[in-house]
Amino acid sequence: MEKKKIVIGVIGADVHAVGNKILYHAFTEAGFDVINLGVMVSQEEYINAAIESNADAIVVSSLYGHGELDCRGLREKCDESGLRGILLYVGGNIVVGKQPFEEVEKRFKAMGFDRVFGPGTPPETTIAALKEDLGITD
Amino acid sequence: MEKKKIVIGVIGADVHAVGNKILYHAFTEAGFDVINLGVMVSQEEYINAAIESNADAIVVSSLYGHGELDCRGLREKCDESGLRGILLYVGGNIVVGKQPFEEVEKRFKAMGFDRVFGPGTPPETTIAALKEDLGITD
Amino acid sequence: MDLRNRKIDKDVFMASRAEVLSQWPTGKRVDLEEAVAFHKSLPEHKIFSSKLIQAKKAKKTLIQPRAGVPLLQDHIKLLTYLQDQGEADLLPTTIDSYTRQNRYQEAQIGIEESIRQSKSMLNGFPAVNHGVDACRSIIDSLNVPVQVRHGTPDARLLAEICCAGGFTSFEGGGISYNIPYAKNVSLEVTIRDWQYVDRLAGLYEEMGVSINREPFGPLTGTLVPPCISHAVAIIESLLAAEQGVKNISVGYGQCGNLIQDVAAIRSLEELTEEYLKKYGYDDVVVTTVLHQWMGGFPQDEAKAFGVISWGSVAGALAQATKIIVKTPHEAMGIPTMEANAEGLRCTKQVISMLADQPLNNAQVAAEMEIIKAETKCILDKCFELGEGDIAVGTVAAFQTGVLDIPFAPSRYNAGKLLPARDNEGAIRILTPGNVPLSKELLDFNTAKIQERARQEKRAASFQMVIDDVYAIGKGRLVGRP
Amino acid sequence: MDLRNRKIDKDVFMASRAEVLSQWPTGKRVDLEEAVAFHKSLPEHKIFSSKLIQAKKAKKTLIQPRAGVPLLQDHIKLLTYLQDQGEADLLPTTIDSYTRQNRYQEAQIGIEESIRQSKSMLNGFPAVNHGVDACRSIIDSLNVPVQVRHGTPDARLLAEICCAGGFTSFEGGGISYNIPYAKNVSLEVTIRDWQYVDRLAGLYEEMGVSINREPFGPLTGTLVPPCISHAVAIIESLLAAEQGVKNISVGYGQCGNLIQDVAAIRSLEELTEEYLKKYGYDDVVVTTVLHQWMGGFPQDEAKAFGVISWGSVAGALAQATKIIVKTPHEAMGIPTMEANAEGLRCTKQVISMLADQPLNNAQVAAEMEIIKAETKCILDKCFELGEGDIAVGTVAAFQTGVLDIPFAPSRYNAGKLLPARDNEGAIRILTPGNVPLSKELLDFNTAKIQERARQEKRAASFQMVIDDVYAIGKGRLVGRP
Ligand code: B12
Ligand code: B12
Repeated sequence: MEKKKIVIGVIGADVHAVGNKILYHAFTEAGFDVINLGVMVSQEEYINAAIESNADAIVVSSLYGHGELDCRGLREKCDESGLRGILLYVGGNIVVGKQPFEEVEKRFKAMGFDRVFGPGTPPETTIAALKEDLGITD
Repeated sequence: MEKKKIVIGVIGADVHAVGNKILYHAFTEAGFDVINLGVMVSQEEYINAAIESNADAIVVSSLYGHGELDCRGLREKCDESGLRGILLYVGGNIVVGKQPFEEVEKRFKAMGFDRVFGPGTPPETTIAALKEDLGITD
Repeated sequence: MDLRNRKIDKDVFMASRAEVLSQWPTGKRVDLEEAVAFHKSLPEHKIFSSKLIQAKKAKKTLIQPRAGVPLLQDHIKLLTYLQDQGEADLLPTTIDSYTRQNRYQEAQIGIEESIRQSKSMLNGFPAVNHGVDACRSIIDSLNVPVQVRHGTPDARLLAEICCAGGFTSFEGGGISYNIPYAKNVSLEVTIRDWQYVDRLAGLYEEMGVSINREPFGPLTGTLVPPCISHAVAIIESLLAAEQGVKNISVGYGQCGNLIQDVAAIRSLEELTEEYLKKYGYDDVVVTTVLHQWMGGFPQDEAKAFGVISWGSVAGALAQATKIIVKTPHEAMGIPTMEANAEGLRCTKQVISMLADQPLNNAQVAAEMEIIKAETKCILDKCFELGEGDIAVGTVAAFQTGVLDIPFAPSRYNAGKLLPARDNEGAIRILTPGNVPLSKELLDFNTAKIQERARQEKRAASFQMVIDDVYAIGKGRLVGRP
Repeated sequence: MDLRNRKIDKDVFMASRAEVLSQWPTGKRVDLEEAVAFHKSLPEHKIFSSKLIQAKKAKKTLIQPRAGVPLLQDHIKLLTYLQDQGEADLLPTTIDSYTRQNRYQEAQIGIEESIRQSKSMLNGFPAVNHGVDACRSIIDSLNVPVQVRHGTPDARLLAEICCAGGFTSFEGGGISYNIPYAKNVSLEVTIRDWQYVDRLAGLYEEMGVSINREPFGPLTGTLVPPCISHAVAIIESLLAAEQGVKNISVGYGQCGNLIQDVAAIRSLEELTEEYLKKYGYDDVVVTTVLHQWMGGFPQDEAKAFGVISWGSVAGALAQATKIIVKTPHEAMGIPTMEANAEGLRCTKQVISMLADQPLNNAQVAAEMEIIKAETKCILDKCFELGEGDIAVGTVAAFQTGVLDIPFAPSRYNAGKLLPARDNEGAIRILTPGNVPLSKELLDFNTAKIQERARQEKRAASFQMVIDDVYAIGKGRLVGRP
């Protein structure tokens, strides 16, 4: 079977590079074709990379707290750019401070993310979710 | 002026001796005549010592958590023994666990204690209270 | 009464058992053979001695909380929580203070009041009142070894019920559960009563069931110089070994100066092994226990975490076999189960981070020499006073103040020794009373405290001792003016 | 552009100021003379340099949190709380990430959204948007010195506004606020921009106002070997001194092995002083900063307290001049003010208990020698590459991977060096890339990691590095399989 393609990166003015490097490593090991945009990625960069590579999913990281401001409108822009229905994940420390996860999840789902993950989610969890959503069976 | 007499001790099956030794030292330094009964003092021992010495106050310590059981009825026994109105203080870790102090205070006041003190009350606070209640002016 | 450090004759022991077991109705249920069978049915991971031996070999540090509430189901819930959410390697059952004083009637009232008020009215688990089967249901419900921790001068009935109840470790000793925990009980009596407990443990041992025994190391928990607590721990080890105990954990309460604490744990293990060998007990396994700071705690929980961590550091760097863990509620009262688990997890984090970096250096070695020399001065004198019999010598040593525990409530303790911290925070001897240190060692102690006095521009006095008692609670180690 | 480590000519500097101050409307308000007058009106206890010098003399360790929220009144409330309830000796003003990227327009939206939603939508205080007078009201409201902490590659306007705003310390440097904090910004540019900041600080210094400068020690906070962060700290100190800075704090992020951490802080101070003297800067006061563990934290708060305490231990035993404190919320998000104060109080308790017992021993001395030798290998090569000019040499060193910071996001960083912990948890170099350690030192590093590999029965590989990245978050120091 062809490898599934995913675009990853850390959104906004965020420079937290460690998790991104590890996710790249983990997703690649898990058999995905990974386009890693690194840190400080703008919404346009995700979209362009996804269009260019014909990606199956965009996995957005945000660690530094501005996630809520940075992520707004990404789903709408995807829709406008012909990426209607593309799988959108977000994870990391996506809001400022320690907030009840259910509320945070609700807000990001309302923004159009398919799945929302809390602080310190291990790569295995994300990989399992991707496999499920992209219909990969081991 | 004659020195005021106070009876001190640690009630019940309680063996916490450190605070008692220090209180003895501090009260004596502060000019009181102190009858120290040490640890493991029964209600009867306090009362007998107070009668014998014609004391002005009984200062009960309880650290180990059984204070509530140990202190019950002390006021009534004082009344019966002719110590009606004697000043009764209690302090230390007088209940089991970390409980809101206002509630604890209320319970012990209802038992007839004139003043109730929370964990780690410094000797200076107790001395100031005693001086006020016994009408001592420096 | 003719006290001697001699193994109690089995017939004599059996005769006194009958009386002990009749002290409270639950005693009737105790049946040695049947109890041994219960113990033999336990899997290895529930056996204290085994887990300690493994840890000692692997140089691993285990963690154990204190915990006990009056009602059985609550108690099991509490311990289960500490096992699962606190990551405890070993569990306790802390006994309430009425039981410790053999006041079973009052303990009964405490149980009933606790039920009525739906709130704990006792500061521990009254094991005697609950009896053998209740104890076994504790053991059955958990996956790690459970120890009885208390502070009972006469613990004969408690030991009978708890050993029959399947506990595999029993804390205490004739000195360490008397002098800090009683006012009016003579040492002859408690040493004898604890010979009974040790003989009981020895009997289980003979029948193939190892019961770990642990003298209570920290004593009053308040500025006890290591040589004092070491002397007591070693004496109680010798007394226990004579009765047939084969698995002993010697304890020490953190003093707060890192070098002294590491040196204390190391020297405690070496010295105990040395004395046991010297007196012919060749097959006793000795492990060590570091108690996180046992004196007054800061009320603020964040600061309490700092104190808890510092104890964990000492235990880990010394590679103690286990650490007894405090909680962020320490200064306030018996902890909630959540607070208790927090203390454990904090400790676990620290000891895991430090597991690979034991502290070995010249300062530690030098301090070990001091502690050993001081302890030997005391122990040699005890043996001398007893004309070779350490049980007799111990009684005489307390009478004469050769053994003297600071801040103890017991009238059988001289209370003449005064401790104080030196300029680095190590606990030294300010006034020795009759504790027989050599002139050299006394001079060393005096010089150390003088160094501090000069630094603080005041004379060493009782005020310094008081300041030291309060210091950690107020956020310092040395009680500077 | 012709980069050199040469003091910027005053006229040249003044000419570029005009442009800097026009980058955002609040720049207009900056007036050097008037700002100097404001600084001179400050009492000594509000001045960073003075407090650091006193602490260094007294061998006292100060504590400082990180903290910043978008709205002025909230920010003042936060800092007041940390001062009063957190017992902070020094305070910060942490700047938000948009400001750090000079995206003042987005910062403005963040301020407005924060007002509208009554909740902080920015991860720090946008000082440029708020302007000089808002900054001064921060200084006026507090009783301890306040520093600006950020992560801004081009911090010229921020520095102008904050210095004029009365802050007496400014963190950052041309390397340490570029490589870990940016992706696409060239070192030539950031070094030059930070020469501007240092020149500004030097100008204040000439006018009698001392501004403390602090290179950001921990870099990516993730397994950075001490020699790497030391080399960067020393280079930035030399660059700052050349521009007239007289009070420098060099920092280091705790690695977790006690011996290495103590040795790192001590050697950092000694080496920085040595290099400053060697290059003719004789009147610079150097103090040290220990950052509590800067990598991933455990989510559990009790465990986080353990990590916080262990950092405090390292800082206290090393006698660092100050400790930058983490909070129990670290793994989760920007802390509440309560959690922030808890981290501080926990730290205060530990450092106070340890104040009197610095760690000095042969192991520390040996580790200091290693760190110094490694750092010198790197620095010597930098000077060589720059033909004696450290600014030029630094740019070349990054190009060639002679300086290489693990896990950095910048494309100007080679990213070939791989660090890993040794068997005691010290951070060593697994793959040096082009970092020019002598053969002897490389062999030492390799042998240390091999020792661990043998212990773990696996080859040293990238998996080991990953395991080490997660280790402390999972409750260990060394990421064992
Ligand atoms: C040292 C200590 C011990 C030592 C005592 C040695 C000795 N014989 O003295 C040992 C280890 C033996 C011990 C045993 C026990 N302890 Co204890 N112990 C402590 C500890 C750590 C410090 C006490 C101390 O010496 N403080 C220093 C002195 C100077 O302060 P203080 O005692 O608080 O007294 C001062 C003030 O409270 C005040 N004060 C005292 N009385 C009064 C009265 C009045 C009227 C006023 C105004 C003020 C006042 O003035 C004193 C001088 O400043 C405290 C916790 C803490 N505070 O950190 C627990 C603590 C008191 N112990 C406790 C318990 C439960 C026990 C045990 C039952 C169980 C156990 N852990 O083994 C046994 C009890 C045995 C018994 N029968 O009493 C609990 C009590 C719980 C509760 N109330 O909910 C505490 C709070 C610990 C805890 N959080 O669980 N303990
Ligand atoms: C190291 C670190 C830094 C380093 C980063 C170096 C670098 N360039 O990479 C430095 C010191 C430079 C730094 C800077 C800052 N940091 Co920072 N940093 C951390 C820290 C301690 C660890 C991050 C890390 O590397 N973890 C290890 C990796 C492996 O884990 P991870 O990043 O969480 O990623 C994993 C998972 O989250 C998950 N994941 C990630 N993305 C996604 C996406 C999906 C879809 C899924 C399912 C999973 C997933 O998988 C990853 C791999 O396992 C965290 C706190 C923590 N976690 O303990 C704070 C933290 C992230 N930082 C924070 C902040 C605020 C900052 C600063 C703004 C302020 C400051 N303190 O200086 C700046 C930001 C600069 C910027 N513009 O981005 C905050 C964010 C606050 C919030 N969200 O409320 C945190 C949480 C600390 C805190 N509590 O305040 N930081």
